[in-house]
Order: sequence, then structure tokens, then C-alpha cells
Amino acid sequence: MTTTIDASPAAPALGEGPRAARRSIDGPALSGGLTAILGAIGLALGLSVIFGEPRQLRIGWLLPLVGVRLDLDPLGGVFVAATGAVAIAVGIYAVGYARREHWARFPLVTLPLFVAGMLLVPAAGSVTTFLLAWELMAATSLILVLSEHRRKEVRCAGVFYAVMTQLGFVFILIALVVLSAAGGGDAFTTIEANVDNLTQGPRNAIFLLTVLGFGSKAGLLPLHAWLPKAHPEAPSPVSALMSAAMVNMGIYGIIRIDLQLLAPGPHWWGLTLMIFGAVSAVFGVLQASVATDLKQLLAYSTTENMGLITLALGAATLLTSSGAPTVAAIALTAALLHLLSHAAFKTLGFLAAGSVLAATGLRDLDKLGGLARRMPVTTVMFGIAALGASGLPLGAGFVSEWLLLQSLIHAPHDSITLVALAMPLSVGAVALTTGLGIAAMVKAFGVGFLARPRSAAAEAAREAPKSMLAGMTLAAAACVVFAIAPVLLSPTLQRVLAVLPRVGGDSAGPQIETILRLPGVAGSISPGLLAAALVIAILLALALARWGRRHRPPVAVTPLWASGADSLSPRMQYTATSFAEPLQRVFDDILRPDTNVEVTHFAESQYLVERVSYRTLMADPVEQRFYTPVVQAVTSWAQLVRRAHTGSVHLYLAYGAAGLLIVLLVAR
Amino acid sequence: MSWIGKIGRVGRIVEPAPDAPEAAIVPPTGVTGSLQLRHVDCGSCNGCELEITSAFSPVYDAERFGARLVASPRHADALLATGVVTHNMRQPLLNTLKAIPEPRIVIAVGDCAVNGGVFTKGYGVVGTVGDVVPVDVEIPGCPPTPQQIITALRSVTGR
Amino acid sequence: MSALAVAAAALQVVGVLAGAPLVVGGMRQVRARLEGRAGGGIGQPWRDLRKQLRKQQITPRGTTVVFALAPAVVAGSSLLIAAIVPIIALGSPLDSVADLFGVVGLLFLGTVALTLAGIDTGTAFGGMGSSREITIAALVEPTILLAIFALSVPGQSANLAAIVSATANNPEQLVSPGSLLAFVALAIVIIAETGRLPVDNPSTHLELTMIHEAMVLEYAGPKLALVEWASSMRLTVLLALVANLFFPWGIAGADPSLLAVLIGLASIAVKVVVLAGLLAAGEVFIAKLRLFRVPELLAGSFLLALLAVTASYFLGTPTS
Amino acid sequence: MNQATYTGVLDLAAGAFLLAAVLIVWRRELRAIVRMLAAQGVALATIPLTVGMYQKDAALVVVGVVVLLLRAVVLPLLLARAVGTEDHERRESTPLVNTTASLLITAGLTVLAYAVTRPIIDLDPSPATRAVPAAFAVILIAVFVMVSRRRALSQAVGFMMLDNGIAATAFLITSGVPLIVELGASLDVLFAVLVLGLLTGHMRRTFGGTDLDQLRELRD
Repeated sequence: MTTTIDASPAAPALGEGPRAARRSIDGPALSGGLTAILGAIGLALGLSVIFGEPRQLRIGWLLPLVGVRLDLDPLGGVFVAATGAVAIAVGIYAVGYARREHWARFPLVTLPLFVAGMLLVPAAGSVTTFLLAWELMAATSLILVLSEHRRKEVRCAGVFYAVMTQLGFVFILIALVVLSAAGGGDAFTTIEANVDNLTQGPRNAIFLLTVLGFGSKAGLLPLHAWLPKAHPEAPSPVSALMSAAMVNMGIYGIIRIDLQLLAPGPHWWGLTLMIFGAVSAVFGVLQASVATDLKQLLAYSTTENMGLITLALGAATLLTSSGAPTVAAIALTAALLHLLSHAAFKTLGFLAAGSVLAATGLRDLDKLGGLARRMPVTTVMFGIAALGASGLPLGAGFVSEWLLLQSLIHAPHDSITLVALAMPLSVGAVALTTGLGIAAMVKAFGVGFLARPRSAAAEAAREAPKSMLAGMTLAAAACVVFAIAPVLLSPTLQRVLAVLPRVGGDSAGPQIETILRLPGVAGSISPGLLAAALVIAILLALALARWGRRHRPPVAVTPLWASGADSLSPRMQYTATSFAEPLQRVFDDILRPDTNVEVTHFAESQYLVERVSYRTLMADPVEQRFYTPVVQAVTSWAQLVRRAHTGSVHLYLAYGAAGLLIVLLVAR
Repeated sequence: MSWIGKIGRVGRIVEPAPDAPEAAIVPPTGVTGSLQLRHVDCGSCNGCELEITSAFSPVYDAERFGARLVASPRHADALLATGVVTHNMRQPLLNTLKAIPEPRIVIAVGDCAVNGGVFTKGYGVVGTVGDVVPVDVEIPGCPPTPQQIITALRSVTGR
Repeated sequence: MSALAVAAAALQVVGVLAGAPLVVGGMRQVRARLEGRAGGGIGQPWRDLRKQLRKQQITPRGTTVVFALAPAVVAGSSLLIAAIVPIIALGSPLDSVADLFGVVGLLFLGTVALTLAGIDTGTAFGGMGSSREITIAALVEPTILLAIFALSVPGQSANLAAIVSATANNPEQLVSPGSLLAFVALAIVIIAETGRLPVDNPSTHLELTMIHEAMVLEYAGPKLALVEWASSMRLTVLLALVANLFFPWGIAGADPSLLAVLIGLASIAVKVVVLAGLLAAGEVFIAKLRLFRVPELLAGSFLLALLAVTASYFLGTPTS
Repeated sequence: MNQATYTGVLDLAAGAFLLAAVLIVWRRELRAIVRMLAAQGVALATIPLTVGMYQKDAALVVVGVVVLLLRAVVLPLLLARAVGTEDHERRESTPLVNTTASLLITAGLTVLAYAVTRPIIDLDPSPATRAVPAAFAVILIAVFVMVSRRRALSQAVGFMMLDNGIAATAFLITSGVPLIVELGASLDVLFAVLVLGLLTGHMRRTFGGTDLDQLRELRD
């Protein structure tokens, strides 16, 4: 029964795509529509699995020896559903975007394929299928990143992305192979059945490898460096898909392998996850708060949010292993909820940034501004996204971060010193992350959309076409739901938690109703009522401001106060760089910005300054310290190899033959 | 903490307030005892500035009558203009007045502001403050004493 | 919850509305007296407010709805906090709607609104003030959350009523190092968050040294009145919150009698007056810090908050 | 005194002890630092006094009085004299680690102290032992101060903090050390401070300042 539904994602994409491009009558509409349809199917399927019974599908002929094997359980279902939801919004948006940007046929074809790949990853029921879907996802995303390959930065980012993602794939490959070898089977179910007779050594190895491999896909430090390069350079709908859906796959891998199959591990597992998460969160948000490229800022904020999610997962693991399943359930809920809400507001953010990019051709916040009057809808959309990303009340990210904090402060501290020390520090990390996140988002929204335009391009901005607005509206609606009515998601979360018994999922999770209460610990909040009360309070304040208006002269519209001068030029405004300058100075030791100021004096007198040029370069410090040496080593080694390349075909054939012989001898 | 002792020894150094003068104008907003001032130096010799400063010093303490100097004309009710209006300060003076929300009043401080004083017909001089903007209250004197300034302010604040 | 509890919550809001300007006036008066001046009197802020409310409203050209709404958002968030926080009575009907984290979130919502308004004006000073304000806010957040953590350890909850009643039930934990350190840390961050000395000088006329003032330079008339009112309400609510978190005596219970409510009103008035007087008196002795020395201050308070948490973990709770 | 007040006073003393150390890291004016050191001495002396009164142990009370005199009065006075008269000597102008960083490091050290002393507490969780982490944290902070400060006097302060921390740990764990041992230790400190005073005097005469980095010039 499920065959028809379940096989559909990949098949039509392969069929329809090229034909659409060939006929090239409105390829964008076809490609976008297809993406949206795939998304809808994924969403429906995911929900049906979450609330119905798990679905299986075997296609023996598609793959030798093992065949393709798809098992969809609530855990996979929620990821499929999230990916699908993102894909719907992005698909609708992509119609207008691809028209405006005149996409070539190749990305048009690849977009649905990419979505199909992402939908297959969580549905994979066996190691082989998983790896296959993973590679499909990685390859298609790489193609999409390279779709504007005429620009040099894009090519550079593409190479970087290719190397990193394959590196991560190697880790995952080894880990899963070890797992299936030890688990005595290819299917996850078989592995789960006899995972318990797995000794600690391989467990630890698998844990570390998966954390590294999946972490690189989720953009965790230190393997994050591809993310702030690739996400901004990709076309915006693709950035949205990658940043809101693809990174989730890394988290999915960690949950599936480490939390569902291997957990509960020793204490240091949870601690490792927490450290990875905290470092990634703080580092990502720090980079975001000094970034001046709108899309790069959003990409760094993705690293930040993935870090928070990982931190929550680590907390769940640590709490379970230290015997506090109830609190662990809260942490786990926080992780899942934050993952979903991040998908919502990050989609919206990248789509809004995309329509700014399409309207002005600008990503540089220092040149933007004044869009609130020119692109009102887009401005509102980005505002909703920024509010969600900053984790303030009325924002999509608030409830999940609140849950995370609750789980951290209610950890049992008289049991294990490790817990008692880890929790305060991670509260500090989370708090610093939220604080800097607020700063970053205020900068992005305020400098980018408010005030007056800082360049002619921003001056001439026009509102985005209907389909783009429609796509954004969907994502915005999701954000609003997360912000004020998370109660709608509580059944989903309950069902998903139920399949993660090893990390406290089976104990009673938080009851998300109109008033969100936590079992076991006294703590409650109600985002919906809070929003309502705030609106009432604001109306009350406005009413207060009407007091004594009988005596008032009529409202006047006057020019800005220019300290006595006649007018202010837009260049007098604060830019993103100057806005972030205090933060940059505070965190100088970590950010290590490369700034230099050149003052040219007049020839007549050194007291008269002719020109001052200030240049600051924000390079990713981790990249500089950690990657550059590696890259250099690899290049030098490649130089050695290069000697062997003489260009003679015979020699190459000889190499091949020699290699074959060696293989035969070894394999004998 | 030798300062505490200092504070104790000094005590209150503010001079006793003479009884309130008759109101020069009705308080514009109908609220007495609150007057925010934005000071503009239109080309003064800074004598008046010194006296204004000391009018707000602990000795004379104009704040006890509800007068306060503010940073932005948007926050102000009155323009405190000193000195003759020079060519360069004419437009800024007008801009500042425009930036003050209605109802607003203009107080000209010192002989220069009132009648040009010693700078009348100087080559860089446009004229008195009254020539540029409508003046409501005039404080003569070169420079006026803090007591005079405070009396004038009180006649505006009505306190 | 009884009707009287609701009435008490309403009384809190009204009391903060009416009392906040008086608190500021009182602080100015204390400062004036210590400087040897006579001062404008406690009612001066009220006079200024009434006058500003009768003045013309000005919309600077080029500003958007953000600029127009920000004062209402700041004031509204402060009012909501006043309704949630246990000031007079414990059983606020909104107590389960937001805990201490929620209150901090509302606080930052107000800050962000004003910051965006500062950017929205598009003047150099507005941007400068916003940039500084947001920097300080970002550094304040860790301390404030850690302090909440330390406070929530004894009561095993971050709900305000729970914390306050836990303190009221066994007051000896007040002299524990944990809560003392938390008090100092919270005091520092509240000073930073409400823009008092030594972080910001509320009575400066020099734009280059401004933080809060620089953001509101463009506001005039009723909107300015709302901004001033809101900032005084913020200060008052936070003082009241600290007062009740650490000295919860006299606060009415969850289901109060009329007498209890009156006692609560009187006691909180006394506490806030005392705290405000101390704050004002302290401000006479200190000068404003350089902006880039402020992080030192906040790092120090962060350290204190961390010590508070660890201390209340290891000292406060008997290890058993 | 009863159990509750005993615990309360002991915890407060430990907290003040730690707080004084933190403030010594925080402040830069040498005079303020010396004042903090005196306060720390008071807090230190409180511990044996409290324990002595609680356990009705006269010797401990005597030790407490001696400690009070020596650490809260004599040594700070000596240091204050050594602070010197020139203006540029009054501040720890440029510590090797900036204040923000050193405060965060202090936080880390404190947490570390709590972590490593957890076993000691679990041995017998009495009010006294539960205050040990604070004392141990002071030891670590003192070492950090000695590492990160330039002025010879800050180094002296660090050294005395170190000794305070050791003494506090001794009092808390063994609930009192023999009088003679305590006196011996204190005398060592006394001599050390005198020597440091001489050294700073010599340095000031030789280099015109007590910036220890200038000692590099003495190499070979």
C-alpha cells in the first residue's frame, strides 16, 4: 500500500526534471512546483508516520546484495515532515526567484533531486540506504552551491564544501561500517536488536566518529568552516534548504546512532556533546554578531543554533546517565523543538535575505538600509525571523531556549560533581549565546532594513513578486505557531520522545498546553497568554500616551535633528561594522580582527589630515589556525605526487596495472 | 570615605530663594514648574555662558524651580539664546527653533542677544536674536547675573 | 485565586505607574541634597511628564512605525512585568504565565525595541546609542541568567512566587554566601540594565558620553513622556523585584486579606524607597566608567554570579 | 553557639574569604588591594575563632587572635608602608593578563577548586569541610595573581594570599592546627614580607620602579 506513496519522491524528480528543462516553457514553475509537491508528500508522510504506525518499503532490485530498505518511524517522520515543510515554502518561493535570477536548467533539475535526497535520509532503514541517500543529498547540494559558478568565491566555496562534506562522509562511513559489522546486520532494526552485546571500545569509536562526521554536516566546530562559505554563496532558496533542512540531517544522525542505538553511554559522551555544542554556539554567534554579510550572518547563526541543539542533546545524555530521566526528557524536548523552530525561522530568514538580494543585488549590510519603506512585506518577514532567532518572547526560538535553560538549572547537582560543574557553565554559555544573538539580529534587522538607504541599489529596491512573498508567508505562519502556540506540536513531540527510551524519552515529558508545565520540577510559562498580555499592555501604554492630547498642537513632520546643520547625509548613519565595533573590541582576543588605519597628512602640515582609510578584515580564526596548516600540508604532499604525473598514457596504465596486482596480492 | 565627612561639613550651600516674581507669560502648556531649556550660543563672548552655568550650580540651583538644560531641542520647551547672531549661526538658530516641539518660547540672554550690545553692526553680525526669531523673554545685562537669569526663568516656569 | 489577588495585581500596575516618577524624583532629590543643592522636589518628574504629554508630537522625516511604536513597547513590557512580578502579593494571576526567565525576556524585548528605534532614526547619535546599549545588554544577559540560576537553587524553581516564598519560609539562607553573591551580581546588572552610574550617566548633556539618552534624542512630546515614564517604571519594577527576592518580608500571601495587601503595599514602598535612596547616594561617589571598562565590571559580576551558583550548590545545600 | 549559627558564620567567613580574593584580582589600586588583604585576614581569623568557640577549644581561639593580629593588622601595615610614595607606584598599571580575562580565569579556577575538593567533602561532609573549596580556590587564585602581576608588591600580596589559603584549608580540614605550627608559618610570612620590602626598596633605587620585568636586565 505504501509502495506507491513511498517510492514517489525519487522517481518523478528523475523523470520530470529534465523534460521540464528541455521544453523550457517556464522551467522555474515546474521545478519549484515539483519541489513543493515533494515537500507536501514528505510532510503528509511524516505526519502519517508520527501519528500512524511505522511504514516499511523494500526495493530489492534497486541495489545489489542488500537492496534499498526504507523504514520510517516517528523519529525519522519528524525529520521528513520538517524537511517537507521547508521544501514547500522554498519550492513556492523558488518559482519567482528562479525567474528573477534566470536560473540555468541544471539547478532547476537538481533542486527537486536535492529535496528528494533529504527526504530519503531520515527514511533510510539500513546502513547502505542511508549512505546512498546521504551521498545523493551531498552531491545534489554541491551542484546547487555551484550553480552560480562564474563567480570566483562560489567556486572556492564549492571546493571547500566538497572536501569537507566528503571528509565528514568518510567518518560516517567508517562509523556505520563498524556499527553494522558489530551489530551483525545492515538494517538498523537488526543492529538495534543486538547492539547490547557491543563492547565499549567500538561504542566509543563509533560515537566519536559519528559526532565528527555528522557534526561536520551540522556545522559544528571545528568542522564548520564550509558552512559560512557555502550557505551564503548558494542561491537563496538553496541556502534556505541547506540551512534549515540539510544541517538537521547531521543532528538526525547523532540522535539516531548515538542517542537511539548506543545510548546511554558513559558520562563523557554527554559531556563531549555539550562541549562541542557550547563551543559551536558561542563561536557561531560571536562571528554572526560581527558579520556584515547578511547571508553569512544567517549562516553563522545556523552554526549557533545547531550548537544549542547539540548542547541540549548532550545535556539529555548526561542527565540520563546520571539518573535524571525526567529532566533529560525536558532537554530532549528542547532539542527537538528548537530544531523545528530553527527550521522555520531560518527558512524565513534566508528567503527574506534572498528577496533583498534579488531586489538590490546586495548582501553587504553596510550598503543596505531603508528597505522598510521600499519592501514592507519582506521587512516584516525578516523581522519575524530575526525575532525568532534572537530567542526573545514572542519569537519562535523562545520556548525551546526556555526549556533548555529549565533542564539545565533543574539538573540534580548533589549526585555527580561533573553535572554540578557542567550545568552552570553551560547556562553561562547559553546565556552569552542568547545575548550576542540578540545583538546580531538587531544589527541585521536594524541596519539592513531600517533607517535610510546607504547605497543607490538599496534606494532603488522593489518589493518581491507574489510567489516569493507566498513562500515567505508560509514560513512566517510556522514561526508564529512556534512563537505563541507550541501546544499544537506537543502530540508530535510526545510520539517522537516515545521512540527514544534510552535518553529518558519514555519518562513523562513536559506537558505543552496553553500553560507549559514541567513535570517533576516547578516551572511554567505560557507563550500564548504572554503574547496576549503584552499586546494588552502595549495598548494600555498607547492609551496612557493619549492623556492630555486636548492641549496638544497637531502632529508635525519635521526633518531629523542634525545638531543645527540643515540635513544629515545617509553616510552619517551607523553601519553594520560600526554597530558591531564595541562587541568586536570586547572580544578582540577571540576574534583577532586584522585592522589597519592609514592616515595621509597634507604635504604642507602634518597636523592637517587629508585622508583616513580604515580597513578591518574578519577572518574566521579557527579557519586560520586549524585549516590553513592542513591545507598547506596537503598541497605540499600533492606536489610530491605530481612528480609521478608525466603525462604519458602508458605510464598511467602501468600504474593501474601495478595497483591491480598489489590489490590482488593483498586480497589473496 | 573622607567624602562623606566633606558632605556633612559642607551641608546645603544653596542660597535661599527670594519669593517668586510675577509671571512674564502664562506657562505655554498650562503646567507650571517645568521648563526644559536648549541653549544655543549664536556668537556670544561666553560671558553669558559662564553666568548660565553658575545659575545651574549648587549655589543658585535653578533646578529647584523646575528649569533644566537638555541635550536635544526635541526635549526642550524653550530656546536659551545668547550673543549676537552671526552669519554662520543664523541658520542653525532657525533649525534649532524648528526642532523644538510647540508650544515653544525663546529667551534671549544678555545685552548682545537683546540689542546687539558692543557687537552691533559688526561685519559678521546678522543682528540680534529678535531679528532672526521671535523673542518672548529678554534678560538684559552684560552679562546678566545668575540671580537675574533665575528670576527670568521663574517668571516663565511660574514657580 | 481570589478576587483580591487580582485586585492586588492591578494595584501593583497602578502603583508602579504612579510611583515610578516619584522614585526617580526622590533619587534626584537625594543626589541634590548630597551635592548641597535644594533640588526640584520629588514631584518634578511628574510635572515634566504632564507637560510633555501636553506638547506637540513630532514625527521625524524618514522614520518608520518601529520608531513610533517603540516607546509603547518599552512601557508595555514594563507594565506587564509589574503585573507578573510579586510586588505586593504572591498570587499574581499571571504568575504561571512567565517565570523569571520570561521576565528577563520581556526586559530585553523592551531594550531591543528602543535600540531599533535608535537605529531607525538614522542619526549618528541614535546608532551610537543603540550600538552601545546592545553591547551592554549582550554582556548583561549571562550574568542575569546565572543570578537567576543561583536564586532558583533553594526554591528548586525559577517561578517568582516559588523563589520569594522559599526565601520567606527560611530566611537564614539569606546570609549564605550564595545569595549574598547573587545579590551583588544582580545589583550590578540591574544598574547596567537601567542605565545608572557607573555604566551610563542618566543626566548627561554630552551626546558622546550617552548610551540610553542618545537613543531617544529624536523623541518629543508624548512619545518622550512615554519613554521617560517607561524607563522609570523599569527601574522601579526591578528595584521592587530585588527587594522582594532578597527581603520578602511583609509581602502578602497567595490568597491575601485586605489588610495583608495594604501591609504589602506599605512594606514594598518602604523597601523601594530605601533601595533607591542607597542607589542614589552611592551614585554621588562614583563617576561614569569608560565604555570599554564596562565589560570588566560585567565580567566581575558574571564571576560573582558563577560563584553564587557554585556556592549555593556546594555550601547552601547539604551534600547528602 | 548552636549548629545553625555556626554553619552560617563559617559559610559567611568562607564566602568573604573568597570574595576578598576575587576583589584583589579585580582592583588595580595597590592600596585597595592591601585593604582587601586585611579584610581577608579578618575572614581567615574568623574561621579558627568560630571553630574554637564551637568546640570549646581555647588553643584555637588563641591561634585565631594571633592570626587576626598578624594577618589583619601587622602584615597589611607593613605592605601599606611598602606601597611607596610615588604616584606611578600606586596602581598595578598593566597586569600581564587584562582584568576581564583574569576575572574569567578566576571563575575557572574556582570551579576547578570545587571540582577537585569534592572528594574531601565527601569524606566527612561537615560544615567545616564544605567550606574547604573556597579556601582551596583562594590558593589557586593566589598562584594566578603571582603569575600574572608585574609589581613586586602585588606578588607579595599573592604570596600572602597563598599562605592565607593554606592556613584556611588547614583550619577547615583538621579543625585547627597546633599553635606552634601556625606561629611558625606566620613568622615565615613575616620574614618574607620584610625581605620583599627590602627587595622593592632596592629595586626602586636601582630601576626607579618595581616592575619585575625589569629584573630581566639582571640576567648574565
